[in-house]
Amino acid sequence: MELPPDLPASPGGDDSWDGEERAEARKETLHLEIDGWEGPLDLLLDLARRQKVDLRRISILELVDAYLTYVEEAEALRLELAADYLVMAAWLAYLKSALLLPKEEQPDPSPEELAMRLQLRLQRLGAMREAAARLMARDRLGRDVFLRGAPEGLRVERKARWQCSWYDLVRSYGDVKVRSQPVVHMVRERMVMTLDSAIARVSSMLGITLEWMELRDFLPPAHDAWTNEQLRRSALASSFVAALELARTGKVELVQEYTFGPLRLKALRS
Amino acid sequence: MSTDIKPAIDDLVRAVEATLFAAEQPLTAEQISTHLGKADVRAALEELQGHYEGRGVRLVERGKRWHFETAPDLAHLLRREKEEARRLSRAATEVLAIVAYHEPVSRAEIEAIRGVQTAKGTLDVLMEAGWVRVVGRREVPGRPVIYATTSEFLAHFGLSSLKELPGVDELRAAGLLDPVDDEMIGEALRPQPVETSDEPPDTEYDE
Amino acid sequence: MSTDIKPAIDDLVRAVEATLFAAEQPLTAEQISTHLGKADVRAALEELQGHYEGRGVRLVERGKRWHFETAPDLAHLLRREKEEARRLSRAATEVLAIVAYHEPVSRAEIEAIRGVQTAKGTLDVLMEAGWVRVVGRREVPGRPVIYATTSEFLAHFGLSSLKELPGVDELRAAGLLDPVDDEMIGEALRPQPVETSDEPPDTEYDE
Repeated sequence: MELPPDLPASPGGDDSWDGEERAEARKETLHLEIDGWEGPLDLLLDLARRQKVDLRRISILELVDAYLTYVEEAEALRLELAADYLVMAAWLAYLKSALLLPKEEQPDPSPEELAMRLQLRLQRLGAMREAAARLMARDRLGRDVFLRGAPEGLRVERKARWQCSWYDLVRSYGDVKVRSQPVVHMVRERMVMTLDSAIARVSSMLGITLEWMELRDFLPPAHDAWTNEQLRRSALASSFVAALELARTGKVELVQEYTFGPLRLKALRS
Repeated sequence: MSTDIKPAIDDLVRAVEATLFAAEQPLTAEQISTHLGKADVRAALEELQGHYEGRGVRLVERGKRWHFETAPDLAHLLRREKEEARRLSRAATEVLAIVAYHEPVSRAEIEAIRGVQTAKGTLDVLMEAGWVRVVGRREVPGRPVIYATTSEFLAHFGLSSLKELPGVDELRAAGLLDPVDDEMIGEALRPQPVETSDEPPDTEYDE
Repeated sequence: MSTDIKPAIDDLVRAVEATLFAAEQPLTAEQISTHLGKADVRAALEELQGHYEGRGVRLVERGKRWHFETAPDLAHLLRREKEEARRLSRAATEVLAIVAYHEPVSRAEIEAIRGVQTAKGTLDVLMEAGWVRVVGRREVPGRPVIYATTSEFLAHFGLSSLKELPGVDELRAAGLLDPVDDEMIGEALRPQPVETSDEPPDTEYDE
C-alpha cells in the first residue's frame, strides 16, 4: 500500500492584511476552532511545538496521536472538517501502524523515511515562520527609520544642441526662392476630336452600312493632321464614348466577344 | 557660527552628500557617478558613511542603492502611529519570508513549503508593496512564473543584501533552504478531493 | 566603518537631527521641542548648524522654522542639464537661411519671403541655438523687432562672413533654384485632360 504524505492544499487559508488578532484568538479556542488552521501541516506544526522540544527531536508517534485525537475530538463535537484534514489523518494513521510494525515487515518506502520527510517539512515551515517573525521585527523603513521627509529631488533637464549643416541651410534658401517665384501656368492647346464631332462622325458612317464595323474603322484615315498619335488616341476615346452614347439611345448595337477584344458596332433599324 | 576646527571637506564628498540628501529615491553608486559627471564616488560614499556613523542620520547601502535614513535607535522618538495600521497577515509575512530565503521561487514551491494553497491576493499584496516581483519563468514544464524580492524590500527591512537575512546561514547549513524538490511540489498540488462545503447552499426546498 | 576619533554626539542633538531630517515641513524650535518631550533644543540646533557648516547639506532657519537644505553652491547639482543633439526642423532651417541672406529682417518680412506663417517657436529655437538674435527695431509703424545672425552662427557653419554664402546666381548654377519640372509632374500624375469633357455631353440630337 502506498500512501505518500499527501498534503493537499486547502483553499481560502489566506487573508491579506489582518491576521494577527485571529492567531491570538485561535490559541484560546484550540479545541473548537479547526477552521483557524492554515491546513493540516499548520496544525501539525502547532502540535509539534507543544512537545516543547526541538523540531528535529519531536516524537512522530506522539505527534500522530495528538493529531488523531484532535480530529476525533472535532468529529465528536460534530465540527465539519475539511477533507484535507481527514486525508492527513488517514495517512498519519497508516504511518503510525507502519511504524509499529516489526522492522522486517515494514513496507517500502520505509515508515522511518516517511516520518523523516514529514519532520523535515515541519522544520522548513517552522523555520520560515520564525524567519518571517524576525523579519517583521526588524527596524523597518517608514516605521522605525525614516527617509528624508522633504527631499528637494534631482532633475535632469534635457537641453538641445541644435544641428544644421551648411548644405541644409543653402538648400533651404533655394527652396524658399523657388517657392516664392511667381508661378505662371500655361495650358497648352491640344488637338482633340470632340465628343460632338465623334458622335456626328460615327452616326453618319453607320448610316452607310448595315454590316458590323470595328470601332477603329471609324477613325479618320492617317494622313495630314491625323497622323498625330495624341490626336488619334483622342479620336479613339471620343469614338468609344460616342458608340456608348449611341447604344444608350438605342441607335446602335455593340458587341465585344471577349475582354479587350475588338469592339464592333452595327446600326439598329427601328 | 561654528568655531571648532574641522578638516576641509572634499568637494566630491560634499557633492555626493548633497545629491543623496536631495534624491527622492535611493541611488546606486553608478547613478550618483553619472549625476556628478562620471566621478568615482566609491571612496566618497565610504567617507560619508564613516562621517555619519553615530549621528542621528546615517548613510546605508541597500541592495546596491544608497540612501540616508534616521538612526534606528531613535525609532521611539520618530515612530508614526499611522504606519502601524497596515500590518501584513501571517500568510503574507510567511510568503514574503519564503520568497526572500528561497528566491527565485514559483508559487507551487511556496505552496509546497506552506502546505496550503496561497490565495491570489497574497502575492499581489506583496507586489503592490513593492517588495516582491516577477523575475521570469522557471524552465520546467508549464514554465511557471518565479518571484524574487526587490531592492525596496531590502531597504524596507534594513538589509544590505539577502546575505543579511536573519539566520540565513544557519538555515542553509541545516538544509532547510534546499531547493524544493518535485516530489514535494507534487504532494502539495495533488488534486483535492471535492469538498461539499464549496457548493452553494441549497436555497430551493419544498415545505 | 569609520575609524577616526569623534567626540560622542549628544543624544538630544542626534534626536533633533533625525527629527528635522524626517520632517516633511520646516519645524519651529517649539515644535521640535514638543516632539522631543519638551527638551530645550536651542543649543542642539546651534550645534547642528555649526556641524553642517561647510558640508554638502546645511541647517537653516527661515522665519523661525528650521530645515535642512542642499548647500547653495551645490544647487546646480539638483538641476543638471543634459545636452542632446537635435536636428533643426525644415521650417527653422528656412527661417535661419532667410535671416542669414536678408538680415536684419522682421518676422513679417520673413513670412513674406517664405510665403508661410512662421510659428512663434521657430525663432525661439534659433535664438536658443544661439544663431539668431534681436538686433533692434525697424523704424516703421509698429516698430517690429528685427533679427540678425550671430557670430556663433558663422562659427557653426564655418563662415568668416555672410558674404561667403553662395549668391542667387551661384545657387542657380548649382541647380538649387531650378523650378521643379511641372510637365514631368503633369505627365506622371494627371490624366490627360479632355477639354470638351467639361461640357455636359449633348444627348439630344437629330439625324
